[in-house]
Order: sequence, then structure tokens, then C-alpha cells
Amino acid sequence: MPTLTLVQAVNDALKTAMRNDDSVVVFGEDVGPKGGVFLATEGLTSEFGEQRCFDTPLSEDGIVGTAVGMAMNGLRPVAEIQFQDFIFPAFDQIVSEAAKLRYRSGGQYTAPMVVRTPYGGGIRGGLYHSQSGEAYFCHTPGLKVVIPSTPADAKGLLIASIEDPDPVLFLEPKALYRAVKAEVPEGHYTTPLSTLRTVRKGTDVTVFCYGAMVPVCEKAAEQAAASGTECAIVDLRTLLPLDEEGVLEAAKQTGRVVVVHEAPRFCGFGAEISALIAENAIEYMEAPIARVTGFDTPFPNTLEHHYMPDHRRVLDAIEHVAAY
Amino acid sequence: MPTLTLVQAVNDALKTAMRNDDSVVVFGEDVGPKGGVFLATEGLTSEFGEQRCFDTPLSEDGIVGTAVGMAMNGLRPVAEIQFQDFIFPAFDQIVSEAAKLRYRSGGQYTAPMVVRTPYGGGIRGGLYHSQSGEAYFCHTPGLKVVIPSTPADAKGLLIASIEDPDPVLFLEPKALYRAVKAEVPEGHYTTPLSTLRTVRKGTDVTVFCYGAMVPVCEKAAEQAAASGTECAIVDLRTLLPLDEEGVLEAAKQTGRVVVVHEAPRFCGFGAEISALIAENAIEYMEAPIARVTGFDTPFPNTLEHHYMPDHRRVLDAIEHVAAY
Amino acid sequence: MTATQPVSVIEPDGTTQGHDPGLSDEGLLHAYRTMLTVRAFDDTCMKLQRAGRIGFSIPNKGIEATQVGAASALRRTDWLFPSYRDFGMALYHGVEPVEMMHNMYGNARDTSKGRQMPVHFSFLDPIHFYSISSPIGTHLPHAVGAAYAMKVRGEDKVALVSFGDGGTSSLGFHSGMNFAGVWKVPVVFLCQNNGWAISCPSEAQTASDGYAVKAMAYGMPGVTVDGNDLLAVRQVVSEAVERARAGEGPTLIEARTFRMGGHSTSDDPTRYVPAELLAEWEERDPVARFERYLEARGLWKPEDRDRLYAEAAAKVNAAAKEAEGVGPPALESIFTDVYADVPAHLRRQGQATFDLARRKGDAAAGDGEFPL
Amino acid sequence: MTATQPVSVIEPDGTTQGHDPGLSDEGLLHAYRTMLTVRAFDDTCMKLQRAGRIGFSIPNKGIEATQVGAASALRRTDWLFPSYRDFGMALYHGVEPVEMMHNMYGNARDTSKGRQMPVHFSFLDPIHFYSISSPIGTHLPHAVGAAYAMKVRGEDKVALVSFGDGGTSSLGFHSGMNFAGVWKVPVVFLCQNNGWAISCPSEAQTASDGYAVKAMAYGMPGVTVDGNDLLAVRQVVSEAVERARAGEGPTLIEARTFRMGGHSTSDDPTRYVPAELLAEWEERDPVARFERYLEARGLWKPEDRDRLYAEAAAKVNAAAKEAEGVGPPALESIFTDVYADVPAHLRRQGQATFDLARRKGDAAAGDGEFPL
Ligand SMILES: Cc1ncc(C[n+]2csc(CCOP(=O)(O)OP(=O)(O)O)c2C)c(N)n1
Ligand SMILES: Cc1ncc(C[n+]2csc(CCOP(=O)(O)OP(=O)(O)O)c2C)c(N)n1
Ligand SMILES: [Mg+2]
Ligand SMILES: [Mg+2]
Repeated sequence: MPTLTLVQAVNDALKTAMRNDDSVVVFGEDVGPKGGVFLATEGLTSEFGEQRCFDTPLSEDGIVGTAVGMAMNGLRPVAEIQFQDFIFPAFDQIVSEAAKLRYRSGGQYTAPMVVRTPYGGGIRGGLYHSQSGEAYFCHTPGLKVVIPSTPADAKGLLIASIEDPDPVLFLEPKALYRAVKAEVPEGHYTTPLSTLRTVRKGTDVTVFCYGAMVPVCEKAAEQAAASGTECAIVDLRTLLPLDEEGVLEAAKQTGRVVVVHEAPRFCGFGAEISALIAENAIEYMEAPIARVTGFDTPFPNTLEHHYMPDHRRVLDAIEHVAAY
Repeated sequence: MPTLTLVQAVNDALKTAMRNDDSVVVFGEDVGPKGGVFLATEGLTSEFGEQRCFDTPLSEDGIVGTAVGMAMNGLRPVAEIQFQDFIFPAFDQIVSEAAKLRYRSGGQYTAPMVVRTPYGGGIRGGLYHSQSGEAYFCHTPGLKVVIPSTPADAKGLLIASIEDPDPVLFLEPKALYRAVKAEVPEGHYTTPLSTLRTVRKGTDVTVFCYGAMVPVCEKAAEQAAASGTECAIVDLRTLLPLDEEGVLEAAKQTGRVVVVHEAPRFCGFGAEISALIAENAIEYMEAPIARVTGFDTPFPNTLEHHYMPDHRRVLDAIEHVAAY
Repeated sequence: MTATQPVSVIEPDGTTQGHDPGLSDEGLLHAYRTMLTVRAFDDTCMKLQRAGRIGFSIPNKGIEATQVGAASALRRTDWLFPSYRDFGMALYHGVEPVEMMHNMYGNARDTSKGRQMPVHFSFLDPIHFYSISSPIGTHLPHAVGAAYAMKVRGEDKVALVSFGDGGTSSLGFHSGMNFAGVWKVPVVFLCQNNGWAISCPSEAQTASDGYAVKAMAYGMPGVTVDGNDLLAVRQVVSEAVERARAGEGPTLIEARTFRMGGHSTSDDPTRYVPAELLAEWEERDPVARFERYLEARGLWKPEDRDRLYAEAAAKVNAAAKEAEGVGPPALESIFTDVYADVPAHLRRQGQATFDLARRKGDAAAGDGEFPL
Repeated sequence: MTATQPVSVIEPDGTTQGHDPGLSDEGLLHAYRTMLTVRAFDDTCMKLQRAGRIGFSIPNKGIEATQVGAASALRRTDWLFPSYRDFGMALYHGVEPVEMMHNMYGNARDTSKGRQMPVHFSFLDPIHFYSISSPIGTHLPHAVGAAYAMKVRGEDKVALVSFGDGGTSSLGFHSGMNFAGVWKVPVVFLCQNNGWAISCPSEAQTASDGYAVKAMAYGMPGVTVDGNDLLAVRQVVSEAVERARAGEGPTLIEARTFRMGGHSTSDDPTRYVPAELLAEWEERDPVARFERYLEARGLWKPEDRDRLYAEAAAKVNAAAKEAEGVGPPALESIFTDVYADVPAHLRRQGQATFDLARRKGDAAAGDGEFPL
């Protein structure tokens, strides 16, 4: 099995899907000859031609809006938004159109499409090249939201998203694009959406996380283990529709929960995890449900390492709930 | 004291603010001669002239974007978005610009402005004239989010919002626009932001709600009282920045909590209330933290009365947590 | 390429200087009957709304010729991306009034399953009449994307997308027009300039000299046409459709017309529409204009109008009656079509809804088991 | 109104057919020195970035004449709404390189308090140089709103907003231009067509014939100017500024120029810019063009360039050294300026951050009490 970085796995997934299905088209800003600013689409135009991988004008509204039109008429568009921070001009097209099309037309028209975009901090990108906007989208019925944290998942989940009959927002943790290399199966395979990944087993504390926070939590869990606290780590992978049963089960197993994400805390995705547990499994809880998150401020630049949860902050929360 | 409907109180607030401060300007689609589709801006153009209350082209991006520019240059814009469902084209201007301007410029440029918009169901508006999008905005540091539920609060909170140094999203429960008449003080007064309103005292269950859900919860609480369960009702009024201390205190007082909103449940505002309590007061909880919300579907039309929480659903949840 | 003087065909007296409409006599009468059906539909819905039988409706008086003329330039294999004021296009291609009435009532047979407001139609047959969305302008990029698919597959199809003067200010107008120009896809943009965006007159919508000129910003031809002249609309749309089919890319057409009623049944246009202006346009009624043409061709006599209108109205009224007799959508319809499959959390929410209904003795619960 | 043939003033040999630049000799030399300072700033930042001292920079080679020519048409009471490639405008009006370097280092004296990426400047003095945002095009409506305030207060001010060819596809372009046209506000839209939006060439950005023609869609004049000709840019911007001051409304100016470097320090333009095209534009270097003009006026000799460049570079290098010596922003700067006052929840988050830093022995905690 080849070992690939996460961004190479994304590239591999796109190539695999395009080879498999002529209707898959890839487009966005600079995805053609330049291969995308992170090189996720490198080589696609040369292999598949300009009709299947091409640059667009600088309009996210246009990118997503035309993707909806292509999707309803038989293509399988995979649109790239250059940074998740720049997806907001397309918010209306995603939330009002892609997500609601099947419902409002009683299933007559549908939008099977993927919007891929790199998200998160760690590249000194300041306010507008660092955001984690998943919660904005997870409040949107009709949409699916997927975030991989390993190269193998990136490929399997992306192919599954492309083949999914519903619109999928596929958020790629840019901090992990080149951080790790790992084995990725060749050829076509899918990782089912709406399934959790158990990163680590443990009986004392359950840590829920996703994307770039997964390795941070792993490091914290190792340190916790060194002082005798065994953490289970659950990589949520698909945030919407979430495997709620799986989350509740994992929470019940330890009775102590830490939820971790980079995005601001207030109304962040972590709130939903806490609320789910507080509504359905509070009697199992032996400690407060802790959240370790970005602050409720815009994303800073120079001090981003203080803003982003690191293993120290996660460990602190683990120790807190473990000792409660 | 005159008795006014909620929409009349909004109109009164606008007039009061405009009389008080020449820099206040009101604009949006159809707010001029027509007086707004709900008549919230009736009479403003004739009293204050076309430079201070005027119609705009059909572009929410332009409405909010120009408001930001006016605000940074000394005006106090109060922009209307005709329905909250149509605010999404302005999402980028609100989330990326208005909310982040002070932060990114180190305070050199600021955007003291209000975006007013009617939200919520109850008028058979289907998918696109019924939504409650507050959670989309409450995840946005730098923004304030305010929702009144009475005529007096509508006026006091709106004037406070217009005078606030930061951008405020002011969501008006359209189902209540003409549902009630109540006494509203004349002339200038403000209701401070980030304060809760105790609608009803009670020792058994605490119900958190806002906007059009307040009267629904009141009705449920009356029925609960009839069978011996006394509910406290807290109208959150300002969702961001939330009076978190006040929420925790109210939750602790009964140890049994129900959170109610019209918006979909998943990643809705209720999740934040649950999570706050689960993080800071779980040891006081004697029952699951229940949420009564819209479903995780787009907003339907014919069956909207099944979609929107009614007193029966709220009462059911009250009974559930009270009996736990 | 951009003509500010609108193209017109039918003279005030009904003559046309030998213009070939490209329609048989029966075709011309079909177009006429369609316009009458639009009027009958409007009249009926207005009455139903005033009587509280339906919640809302959107009148079309004044713009029937634009709708029907444009629709007549399409084949049934083409796609229509309509605005909420365009159901005349569906009628022209054979959608039955009763199918529309199911939507007006939001009943169980509504294609949208009672989820959308009235006048938000969606049809697949006999022509793709794309599901109408309330947010203005979002459907322009959809038409462009659908046309891109037609182009890459080498299909002989076009997409026609229709929107109002207000719609030109929307985001979708800018991105849709721009992408269409760059991609050279087979799409026709039809801007129905009916003078108003609710209460906003055109001069407060844009400072440009009309709307067709906006085509220049996107490198495509722009054409202005008299929107109250069915044959002129048919002609310019046909030309644009032929260009699109020939691979020559998109066209923007501005049809100048006038909304002779309120924006909707909720609107009181007397608050803002000058009475003289309305009177002026009433003189140019598009149906009367077409009648003069038919009369000049010997296809119509004044006494035909009442009879044909009555026929149309009878059909519409029967449709309303039928739709009114259909019950509301089933309770579970709230939870379906969110995704292709109903996910676990929606199943739970559905079951809880059924449970509550049953406990409260609400018939909507059926047997109380969420059926999905 | 729309001229596709770009306005130019300086002939290839440096002569101008008696054009009056409206600047003193000292003013002309100030413009020249500003262009050299832009180059020196670029060169220094490129080295600093390659050496890992700063994270990112945006080069301006090729477009200096557009920036400086445009800036020279403004008064210091006017407002500038720049793009990230426009700091030459700030330099021209007297912003010191060291103030910019504080931003490049994101240090405690950065006006953005280390929150923004490099090249995202914000200044109030000596001219309003509006806080640069990364999202493309969002600042156009801001300029229009600010200009509306100028207009209603009857001020003798204008707003100049600058953006790229790519920026014309953005939402803000459409809404900003449209509102400006309808409101007739004193704003000048400067589209710097530098040939590329990162790797996207103009022909893939729009099908229109250049960018100035887009003005017609909004009912305002559009002018095309040779962006490598400082005096031509100065002239057309001055004319637009005068129109704006006179209450005649907005103008769109397209300055045709060429980005002679990468999009940013992260970009490798050889992947997509044809070498011949670059070579062609290097012939038209705007600094050399202006030097020939100064020379023809007897204000410049070839040996002056190195000396003046060295002076500029020395100042820029000293600025970099000074900025590098300034420490990072204080930890509490994460929590301030979110709102005018720090709300309770941010106070708590700040205190928790200080507590953790102290417990972990991190100097950032200061004395460990959140000071706000
Ligand atoms: C994005 C958005 N903003 C506002 C509205 C509210 N609204 C509905 S119709 C309308 C006016 C549309 O005018 P126009 O495009 O000219 O179409 P017409 O109704 O005249 O056919 C407005 C503002 C909306 N539906 N969508
Ligand atoms: C809304 C948005 N989308 C994408 C980007 C990423 N991006 C940064 S610069 C750029 C190209 C801008 O090109 P142009 O407007 O021509 O300006 P130039 O860089 O050539 O000066 C892109 C796509 C962004 N900053 N904002
Ligand atoms: Mg109109
Ligand atoms: Mg450019």
C-alpha cells in the first residue's frame, strides 16, 4: 500500500472517482493548471481535460450555484472553495438551495454534489485563512458535513461523499495536509458516512474530536495515560448526520466527557455533543461535560498557538473531569 | 402609556431613535413609501425624508455592506432584511466584515449598526418565509444577537441596539408582530442588552425561551401549574453575548431544565444552553436537560403547526423532566 | 448588439407587416388560450385567497405575453428555470391547472408535498419546470450549471431562466451571467422588467439604461423586447435559443412589461403605483394586443373572449374544487426528502411526533407508528 | 463613455506632448521615490520571508504606477479602501515603512495587534487607509456606504476603492457598483487589471471586453487607462475624483497593468504564466517608464536610481530591524476589540488562558491576572 499525505489522499480520491465515473467534474478557483493552492487537484486537468477539471471566476456563489445546476442535471460536481473562510459568499447557495432542493421539490430535483474546502488554523493565516466554520453548516438539515483526520479516511470518505445522493460539505483539516503520511489503499473504496472512528480505547474519559484536533487529543491522551488516566478517543468524522447512538454509547462507557474543537465555543459543534448527552445520558455522567475549544473571538495571527487548543489544554480538561 | 403591538413598538423605536440622533438612517427593500412589508417603517420617509429612510436595490449583500461603510463613517444605519430567510446573501458581510472589523483593525474602524429582520414561523410561509436562523449568527464573535418578545422590550432593546457601539442583529418574531398589544413607555428609553427577563417565577422547572416561543411557554406553564408543577420562565432576550451567569443561576434554582426554540434542534441555540449547564452546573441537575425545538428538516408549509413547538410539546417536556 | 428600442412585431392595430410567427393557427390559439388560463387562474386564486381558502397568490396580469411568448420558443426537452410569476410557461407546455392547484392548497398531491408556499411549483413533466425557490436570483447559476451539463454531454438542449428587474441586483444574476459568459453555455436569460420589485421602481433598482445593457458586462448580446407583444417575445427568445443550440452561448433578453396588479395578494399597490402609470399600461394590455392580431388574421372575434375565458375558468375552478377535496400531506412528509434516506435522528423525531399525536388523540398520528 | 483604448500620457521615450501633471518637481520626485520604496519593501519582505523572519508577503512589481498615480489624485481628507496590493498608496500619503513592518511581523505595535496576516494594513493617519480584509470584494460596498455618509453630510470628500480583475466577479463588486450608481455617491472604483487572479487569466474571469465596460451595467462612466503610466492613471483618477466631488457620481476605472511577480510569496507563477508574456510586460516596466519621463524633464539621471533605491532600501531595512525588535502582542490582545467592552464570557476565557499559562510556567501569562 502506498503511503500518502492527507492532501495526496484527497488527490487520489478525486482521481479515483473521476476514473470511475465520467460525470464527476472538479472546479473552483485555481484548481486547473495550478493544481489548487494546496495542490489537492494537481494533475487532474492534464489527465481528464479542461471540461472535467477547470478554473472558475472568483465567485463562490457562482461555484456552488452552478454545481447545484450540474448536479440536478446528471453531473457529479466536486467544487473546491479555496479556503473555508471564503465559503460565506456561497452560504445562501448551500443553505437555501443545495440543502433544501430535494425537500422543496418533493424529490423531483436533487443536488448530489460535494463542496470541498480546507479549514482550520495552524498556518499563521489570521482571521481569514484559519477558521473552522463547521457549526454554521451543521445547523442545516439536508446537508451532510464530513471531516477526515487521516489519509485513509480522507480518501474513503471523499469517495463516499462523491457517490452520496445528497450534498456534502467536505472539510479538510489543512493543518494535517502534510503533517502525516500513512498507508492508503489503492483504487476504489469507500468509508461509510455517519460512522464514528474509535481512535483509542480507554475506560476513564471519553474524548470527542475531529479533524486536526485528533492528533492533539492523541498526544494529550498519551500524557494522561502516563499518569494513569485512560482515555477513549472518538473521531466523529461525519458531523451531520451524526451517529448519535454511537456518541451516547461512547459517553456512557466512561461517564466523563471532553469535547474538543478549534472553532469558537459559543454555539460550536461541541455544544451539540454536550446537549445530546445532557438530554439522553445525563444520569451516566460523573463529571461536568467539558469543552476545549477556540475562544469566542475572531482567529488571531501571531498568537494563534494560544488560540488553538493544544495537548496541554486538552490534558487539563481530561485531568479536570477525571478528578471530579 | 399607549398600548402598542410589537411591530408598532418597533416603529416607535425607530422614530424615537431617528428623532434623537440625526445620524440614524433606515434602509432596505420596500421600507420607504410602502413602509416595509410588515409596516415596521411606516411613516419614516415622510417624517425624516428620503435621505434617512429609503428603499434599496434587491441585494442583501449591498444592504449590509453599505451599512458597514456608513457605520464606520459616522452614520448609525438600521438596515432591514425583509425576511430573515433572505439574510444569507449578506452572511459574508455580517460574519466576515461587520463582526470582525473592530478586531482586525485593532479598534481603528468599527461598525455600530443594526440589522433588523422578522424571523420565525406561523404565517404559512413554508421553507423561505419561516426560518429561525439565530444559531447561525450566535456562533459569530463580534456580533450581538437580540430577540424581543414583548412590545416594551422590542422598543427598549431596539433603541439600545441602535445606540450600541457594536453590530447587532435584531430578530423580530413575526408571529408576535400583531398578536398582542401591551403598554409601551413613550419617548426614549433603553432596555439593557445581555440581561434576562424573568417571565414567571417557579420552583420546579426552569424553561428557557425567547421570541415567539415565550407565549407558548407561558401557556404550557399555566397548564403545568394547574397540575401542580411550577415553572420559572426565562426570556433570554439577548442571545449573544448571553448572560451566562443568569442562565446558570436560573437553572440551578430548579435543577430541571427545558430549552425551547423554533429553529431546528441540531446545533441550535438550545444546544449552547444545555452545554453551558452541563459544563458548569451538571451537579445541580436532577433530570435530563430537555430541548423542545423545530425538527431537523426544512420548514414545511401545510404542516407548520406540527413543526413549530406548541404548548403541548412544551408541556410534555415539562412533565417529563418534572417527573424524572 | 444591445438595442434600447424594444423589438416589437404586433402593431397597435393587430397587423404585423408580414411577420411569420412560426406557429400554426392552432398554435396561435393555444398561446391565446394559455394567456386566458393564466388570467382565469389568477382570478380564481384571488377569490380563493380573499375567501380564506388558500393563503397566498401571485397575480400575473400584464405579463402573460412575456411568459407565453417565451415558453413557445422552447421544446419540451429544454429546461425552464422560472420565477414565481411564470406558471404560464408551465401551462403552455401542458401542465394541468389541477397540478398547480394542488400546490396552491399545499395538499397531499402537491409535487412539493405541501412544503412550499403557494405558487412555488415544481414539475418534471411534460417539461422540466424547475422547482421555484423564494430567494431571488439563486436559480440563475442553477440554469448555468444545468446548461453546462447539456453542453459537455453534447445535448441539443437549452435552459431558459426567467427573473425580474429586481432579480438583476441579486448575487445570482452576477455570478450566473458571468459564468455563463465565460463558459459559453446554452442558456437564455429572460429578465422580465415589469417595472417593479414589490414597491421599488426600476430607477431605484439600477442606474443603468434598462437591463439589456447589463449583458455587455458579461460579454454576451443583450436584447430589449416589448414584453406585451407575444410574437416579439417569441421571436427574440427563439433567436437566443437558436444561438444557444448552435453553441454560440448565452443571451440576455429584457422584456419590458408592466405588473398590472399587486406584487401578491398581500400587497396594496395603490400605496406606491401612480394611477396614471397603471392606466397608461392598461392601454397596452398584452392579451388585447394579441386578440387584435388574431382578429386581423381572422382567428378571433370579440365574442370569443368571454366564451374561451369561461372555458378556461371552468377548468380552473374544477381544478380548485378537486384540489380542495384532497387532504393535507401525511404527517411523515415532514421528515422525508430531507435526505435520500431518512437518517436515524429524523426517524426518532418522527416517531416522537407520532407518539405525541397519539397521546393527545390527534388523528394525524395514523396508527401511531412512524412508517419510515 | 467607455473607452477600450487605454488612456496614456507618457510616450515610450518619456515625452508627454505637453501634458501638465499638476505636480511640482518635488511632487513628481516624491511619486518616484514612493515607487522605489514599494520595490524596496517588496524586495526586503521577499528576503525576510525566504529567511523565515516573516510568514508571507505580496509582491507589487509591475503595478507601482497604478497605486501611486491613483493615490496622488486624492487629498488626505479622502478615504482609501485598498486591496492587499495597495500599500504604495499609504506610502505616498506618508505612512512610514516601519508602521507597515509592524504588521509584517504581527508585533505588539501592529495597528491590527498581530491579528491579521502580513500585508493586511489598517491606518487612520495621515489618510484613512481602510483596514484590509482578505475576502475579495467585500470592501466595495463599504466604500459606497462611507461615501453615502460623505454625501448626506455634504462633505467635500471622496472614497477611492481599489480591487483586482478577479474582484470584479465578487458579490461586492455587483452590489457596490449597483448601489453607487443608484445613490450617485462620491466614489471612484479602481479595477487594477493585472492580468491574473492568482493563476486565473482575465479571459477565464469574464467574457466581457475588458473591465471598464462593466460600468455600463451600473449606469456610470467606465474608463480604461494604461496602468503602467503613472501620469495617465493620475489623470483619469483625478477626473473621476473631480466628478465625484462635483456630485456627479461614481466612475469605474480599469487600469491595465501586469503582475510581474507571483501572486504572493507562496505562489510559483512559472506554473501558469507564459514566459513570453512576462517578458513582454517587463519591457513596459512602470518605474522605468516614469524614469524616462523624469529624465526628459531633467529631473533624473540613470545614476540616480541606485542611490535613491538604496536610500529607500535603507529605510525599509531599518524599519524591518525595528519591527523585529518589538515583541509579540500581549496575551490579552486575543480577547479585546471583539466588542467595545470585554463581555463576561471573554473575561472568563481570558482568565482561564492566563491561569493555564501560569500553571504551565508560560511567560505569556504575565502576573497571571487577566488585566481587563
Ligand atoms: C433574496 C431575496 N430578497 C428579498 C426577497 C423578497 N422579495 C420577494 S419578491 C421581491 C421583489 C422581486 O422583484 P422582481 O425581481 O422585479 O420580480 P417581480 O416580482 O416583479 O416579478 C422581493 C424583494 C426575496 N424573495 N429574496
Ligand atoms: C472571497 C474570496 N475568494 C477567494 C479568495 C482567495 N484569493 C485571494 S487573492 C485571489 C485572487 C485575486 O485576484 P485579483 O482580484 O485579480 O487581485 P490581484 O491579486 O491580482 O491583485 C484569490 C482567489 C479570497 N481572498 N476571497
Ligand atoms: Mg419586477
Ligand atoms: Mg489580478
